Amino acid sequence: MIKRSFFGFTTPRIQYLPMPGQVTTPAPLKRPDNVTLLVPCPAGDVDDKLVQIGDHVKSGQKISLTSAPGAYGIASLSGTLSAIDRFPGEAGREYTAVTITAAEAETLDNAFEDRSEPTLENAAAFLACAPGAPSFEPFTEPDKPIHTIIVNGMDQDLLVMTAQYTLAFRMADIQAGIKFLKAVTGVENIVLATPRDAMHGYGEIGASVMTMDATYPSGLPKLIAQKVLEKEIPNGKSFQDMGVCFFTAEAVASIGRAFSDRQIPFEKTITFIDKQGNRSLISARIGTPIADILKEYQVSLEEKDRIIIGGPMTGHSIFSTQYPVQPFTDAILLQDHGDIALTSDYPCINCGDCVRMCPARIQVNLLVRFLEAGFYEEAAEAYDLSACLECGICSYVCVSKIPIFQYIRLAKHELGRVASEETATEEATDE
Amino acid sequence: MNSQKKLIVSHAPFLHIGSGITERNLHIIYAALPALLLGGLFRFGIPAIGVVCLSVSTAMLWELLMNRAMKRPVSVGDGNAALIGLLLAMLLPATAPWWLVITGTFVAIVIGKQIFGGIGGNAFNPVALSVAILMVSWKDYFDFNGMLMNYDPDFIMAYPLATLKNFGVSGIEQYSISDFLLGRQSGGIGATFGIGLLLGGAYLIMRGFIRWEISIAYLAGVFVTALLFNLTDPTRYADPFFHIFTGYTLIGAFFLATEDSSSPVNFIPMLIYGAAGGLMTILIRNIGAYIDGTVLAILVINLINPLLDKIRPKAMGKVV
Amino acid sequence: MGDYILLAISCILINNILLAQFLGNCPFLGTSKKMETAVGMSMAVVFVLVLAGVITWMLNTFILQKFGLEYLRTIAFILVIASLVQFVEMFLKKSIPALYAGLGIFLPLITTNCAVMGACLINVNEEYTFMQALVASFAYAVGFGLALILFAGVRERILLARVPKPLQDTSIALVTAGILSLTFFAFKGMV
Amino acid sequence: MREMIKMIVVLTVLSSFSGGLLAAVRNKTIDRIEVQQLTFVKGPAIQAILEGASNDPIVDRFKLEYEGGEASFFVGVFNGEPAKIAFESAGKGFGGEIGLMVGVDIKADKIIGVGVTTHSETPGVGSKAQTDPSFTKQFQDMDLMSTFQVKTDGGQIDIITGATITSRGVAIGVTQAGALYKSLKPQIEAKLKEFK
Amino acid sequence: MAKSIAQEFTKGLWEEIPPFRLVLGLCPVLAVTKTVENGIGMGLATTFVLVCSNILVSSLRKVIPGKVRIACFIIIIATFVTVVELVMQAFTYPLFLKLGIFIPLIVVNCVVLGRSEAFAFKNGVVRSLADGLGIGIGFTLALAALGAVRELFGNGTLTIWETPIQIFGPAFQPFTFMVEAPGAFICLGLMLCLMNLVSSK
Ligand SMILES: Cc1cc2nc3c(=O)[nH]c(=O)nc-3n(C[C@H](O)[C@H](O)[C@H](O)COP(=O)(O)O)c2cc1C
Ligand SMILES: Cc1cc2nc3c(=O)[nH]c(=O)nc-3n(C[C@H](O)[C@H](O)[C@H](O)COP(=O)(O)O)c2cc1C
Ligand SMILES: Cc1cc2nc3c(=O)[nH]c(=O)nc-3n(C[C@H](O)[C@H](O)[C@H](O)COP(=O)(O)O)c2cc1C
Ligand SMILES: Cc1cc2nc3c(=O)[nH]c(=O)nc-3n(C[C@H](O)[C@H](O)[C@H](O)CO)c2cc1C
Ligand code: SF4
Ligand code: SF4
Ligand code: SF4
Ligand code: SF4
Ligand code: FES
Repeated sequence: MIKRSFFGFTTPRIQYLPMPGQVTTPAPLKRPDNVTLLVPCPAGDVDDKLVQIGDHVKSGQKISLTSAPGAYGIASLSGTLSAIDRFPGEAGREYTAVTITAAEAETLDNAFEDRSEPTLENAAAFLACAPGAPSFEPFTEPDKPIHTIIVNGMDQDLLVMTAQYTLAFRMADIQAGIKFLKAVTGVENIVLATPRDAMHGYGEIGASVMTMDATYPSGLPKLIAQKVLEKEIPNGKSFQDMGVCFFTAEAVASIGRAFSDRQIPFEKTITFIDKQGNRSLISARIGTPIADILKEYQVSLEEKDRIIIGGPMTGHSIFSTQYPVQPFTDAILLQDHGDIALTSDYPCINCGDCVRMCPARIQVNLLVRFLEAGFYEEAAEAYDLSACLECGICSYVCVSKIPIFQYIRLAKHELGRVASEETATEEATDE
Repeated sequence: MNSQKKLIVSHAPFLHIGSGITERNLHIIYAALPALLLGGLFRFGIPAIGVVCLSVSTAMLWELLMNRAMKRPVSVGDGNAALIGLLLAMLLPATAPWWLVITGTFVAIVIGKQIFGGIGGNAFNPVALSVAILMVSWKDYFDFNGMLMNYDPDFIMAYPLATLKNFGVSGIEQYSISDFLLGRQSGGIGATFGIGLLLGGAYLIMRGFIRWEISIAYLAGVFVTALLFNLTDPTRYADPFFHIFTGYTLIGAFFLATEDSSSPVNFIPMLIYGAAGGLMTILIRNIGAYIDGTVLAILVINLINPLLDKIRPKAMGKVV
Repeated sequence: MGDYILLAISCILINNILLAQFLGNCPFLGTSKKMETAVGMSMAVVFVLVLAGVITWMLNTFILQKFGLEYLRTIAFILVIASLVQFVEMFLKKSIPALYAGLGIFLPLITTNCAVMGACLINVNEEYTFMQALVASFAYAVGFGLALILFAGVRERILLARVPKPLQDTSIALVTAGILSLTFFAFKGMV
Repeated sequence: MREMIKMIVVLTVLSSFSGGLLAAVRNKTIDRIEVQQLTFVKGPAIQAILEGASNDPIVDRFKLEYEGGEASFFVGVFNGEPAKIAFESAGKGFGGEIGLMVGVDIKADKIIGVGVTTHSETPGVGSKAQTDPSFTKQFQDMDLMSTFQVKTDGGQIDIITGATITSRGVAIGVTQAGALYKSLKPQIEAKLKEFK
Repeated sequence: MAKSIAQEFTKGLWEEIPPFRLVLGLCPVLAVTKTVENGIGMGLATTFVLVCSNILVSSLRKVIPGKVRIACFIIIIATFVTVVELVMQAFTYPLFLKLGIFIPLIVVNCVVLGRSEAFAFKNGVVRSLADGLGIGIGFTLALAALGAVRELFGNGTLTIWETPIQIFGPAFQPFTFMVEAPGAFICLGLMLCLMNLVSSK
């Protein structure tokens, strides 16, 4: 990728790569033998009156695991429920994995047809697992009203082109989506954030267009929100607190498609990057095991290779090829064991490269010393841990190859855990 | 969820820009070579080669011994010990006796670097620290006039700064800046060849291995302070160019003040840091007790570095 | 005036009470781990040292010397300093509680601080005039504060470095103090 | 109240004990301390100046009062005669007072030697007045009654490089010694007669 | 809890040896250890004050009211310090000159005040004597050791009593840094490290 240039006195600019010209439509993957839906609720809570192994489901059918409003998945395959398992997700989150084994024939569910009035209730009840994972939760908090919706046409990470594709080829869906979003949420101020070089006539789309720099990390939501709001978001404030809310371009396109076709979409557009760095777009059913994609593309994995969900700067690597495609899986990146960037045990030598590059103006050289020593509170108080955008640039440039980004995520995670424990004990003592 | 092949699970980012500590140290060593080879070894001959070899080898040896003693991974291979040994040798006279060199590398590696936790932990530049300690103990070796007996060159071999200190400005009229630039002066093994040091410095700045703000601010500090002194009394205080091209000024600006771990990384602190170093250097030379103030001046700015670090830009979204 | 400035510079930088005269090392090492305590201690020392320097000078000149009691100097000085600190503590507690909150815990430490007693003895040994004693006391205290604050800055850095186990804390602090003291050699000969 | 009284009593008793002990020790040591001070502070200079004396000049000393002070004179016996004396003077130097010991031959009023006893001059610069004999040697065999000035001030004394103020201080100190000597000469001679 | 008298004595020689274990009384340690002789002299003077004040404080501990105990300690200590001052002036004047103001400063040496407060005020006379003697001798040993290292490298000699003994021969150019102020700090720091190493084994 971008290696250090010969002339080192200027800071390197990390550019988002534009989509190659020959890409037009994502290649559809053949129908999988089984899919696994990850539903955000602990496996212990599953209500077996609602769902049981052996149940038959149709494609597009809503599978509720409990009576709670969010605990559902949308079947992306017609067949039989063959397993309901605990699934430990990232950052300690608990999921339930619902596996569907394919039946011979593909039948479509029509429950959504009756509920396809564009209302907030319908959208929240059926679309949360659509490709792009639109979330309608922010609109349910009356004391923190949303006044601006940002449609994110920027890919979150380098090499990814899912959003670029959506902008370039699914503009009609986006346009419809924007129309339905207004109806669903009642918010009139909608901003579409696009890369600078994607600036060609969109015509009247019902949203204002904001062009972003094509330099990483300008596509991170916080930077987009700041540009839209024309001010910095104070640390500790959420987007919700600031009255903004994000939808990815693909999520908006899904909303548009769902309400116009009266059918919930379940084909996810994925940027697939192979070990040689060739990028292609695929369209796969949500829940498809990654193994199926590898098989179709005839990828052979070696010992110690890496599969990364998301892009190279912010993605998560996974330990199993059975991991399914999720509604927010924009990219799958394969990395050869030979290309893996090693981290090291060296201390920070204070070269300052990270400080020069950090978009959040954090003194990373000092911060990292506190994180290494495990002084998370000091790091947060004195060295602006909370300002971090989690872009990963500091780790990317670090001369000592310190896993700074990992330290940062760990520290935030720990601080969050401590804080929630504290509130829990406080509540307990209050009662 | 079993998999046949063992995949690597690690953390983002999954790319790296490709820089590294070993590479960095090697490039600094390359940058030092013109001044060392053409200015030092060529001019001062076999004894200088001896000092350099002894210094580099013993520095690496101390590093290895300390790695072993502290039961840490062996870090000799990263080149930092070699670099420290090399820079130390460049500041020593060619006539330095073997025990002076060994004591010097001991102080630099063990006291200056390893007991602070190795690379990156030192709050003071190990080379400057070592030379300062040697200078306090064995002053005579650092007025470089002890070398007079061993060489018979076609230029003036008396150490310019010592001449300035002892005889004032009238004593230094015999010297010319072009001689200094060509390395036709007395001084540390690698500190005499002005053009070589400028080339090395330019290389380091261009490649981004040092932060140019520090070097430039340091040289500007030297220049302005020397000029002010010179303007108040030209018969007592030498002109700024003399100060820039003699003694340790250039090697200090490019190779000592810029040492990573003991210098600031933000723009304004770097300027203050460099300028304060230049100011102290000239103060010591003009009104202080020592002949050349560079190494002590660098220790002084190392000392204020933690305070300078408190001057920093407001982080994004910081609430005050 | 110029003489006083030279005296002050010399007492702050060249004859720095901590780094060159070796006085007040226990609080130097004890209160330098954190910048906050270092600043608190520095202020407390400035406060007490100036008062003590002036009072002991007067005690020495107007009483001890007059009556040929110089041999009682040690006992007289320590009693004066101890009562002074008590008095200052009480006074601050009553009238400037905000300042007391900041300096309070440092005041008792100062009673048994060589820097205060030492500076008073130096004033007398050097046979300073009243003004000289005043300037020198203040300058010594400023020098103490300067060294302490610089030291605290460096120590906060070192705290996070991978210092080997047996060297941690006091041991590495002493080595650092040595380098600090070497650094002050830079000012030699400037006055 | 009882406690208060007890506190006062204890403190008073302790203080009196302390005062008593110290006074006793002080009385026992006072003479020895003076001898020790003379021996170690001024002794080296006196010994150097009165070298070859057959007595111990520190033991054979006397004091004379003059306007505004008191001075000690150390007697050196040569060939059975108390022919030479050494006494103190002082000049203002760079770092403070420079204590001087001036030796004089009574008969000729000639300086036999000058030595620096105490000083706080810069080491390596002004301190040469004490450590480098070639400076103080200049005074030897000069007439003590004359005025001494450094060459910078138009006088006869070569300065120590870089230490004009120190040199000037010594010259003034020696000049003052001459003045003192002049004013006390009669008494000195009387004392020396007694000494025999 | 109950230590024998001998243990009270020996604890000062290693377990609680100042200034290594109790990081107190650093100023004289750093200032006067240019030679072994200075170190021993300072150590003995401190020991004298320590022993005398310990004895007096412990014998008066029932009489001294708690409120004014610090004042009483200070009077007692200051008295003995003055005694040492006078005696040293009378008998070992050159040493007194070298130790300078650090003799009167024994009065603020926390080791001394600390022992009065922490030990003598709570223990009997014999125990306090053993404690004072042990701590004092430990302190003397530490000062002598530091003095020896600094003098050996910094001057190439060892001075036990008045005349320096040449160790390295005349060709040796001494490492004078060691007898300068910074050398004192660094040397003490490294000795402390050594001490930590030994006792962690
Ligand atoms: C505080 C103090 C320190 C002393 N230090 C030493 C010492 O370092 N070495 C020594 O041999 N004697 C030392 N002594 C012992 C006395 O100096 C001894 O009694 C004295 O030297 C004998 O007196 P004279 O030699 O002047 O006749 C010390 C005594 C005191 C009170
Ligand atoms: C740890 C250690 C340190 C030494 N330090 C010195 C030293 O500082 N100076 C010295 O002259 N010799 C030192 N020596 C070496 C021996 O004393 C040597 O026999 C002596 O110096 C003779 O050397 P020369 O004849 O070349 O002077 C040291 C030896 C060891 C083992
Ligand atoms: C580790 C070590 C350190 C030494 N340090 C010194 C020193 O600091 N000063 C010195 O004069 N000799 C030192 N030497 C002493 C040399 O062995 C020897 O005395 C010196 O080379 C004599 O040579 P010269 O007469 O040419 O000075 C040291 C020796 C060793 C082994
Ligand atoms: C110009 C320059 C000069 C350096 N000088 C020193 C030095 O004097 N001492 C030292 O320990 N490291 C020195 N370093 C090494 C530096 O602090 C750091 O350890 C390495 O860059 C790590 O790769 C220097 C580095 C640079 C860029
Ligand atoms: S990256 Fe951090 S937050 Fe994410 S799973 Fe790992 S430790 Fe948890
Ligand atoms: S990940 Fe690193 S570079 Fe990015 S904002 Fe956070 S600290 Fe700065
Ligand atoms: S890039 Fe790495 S080594 Fe350089 S200052 Fe940042 S954390 Fe330290
Ligand atoms: S109480 Fe004060 S003088 Fe005593 S050791 Fe502690 S800081 Fe030092
Ligand atoms: S001995 Fe503790 S401050 Fe001096």
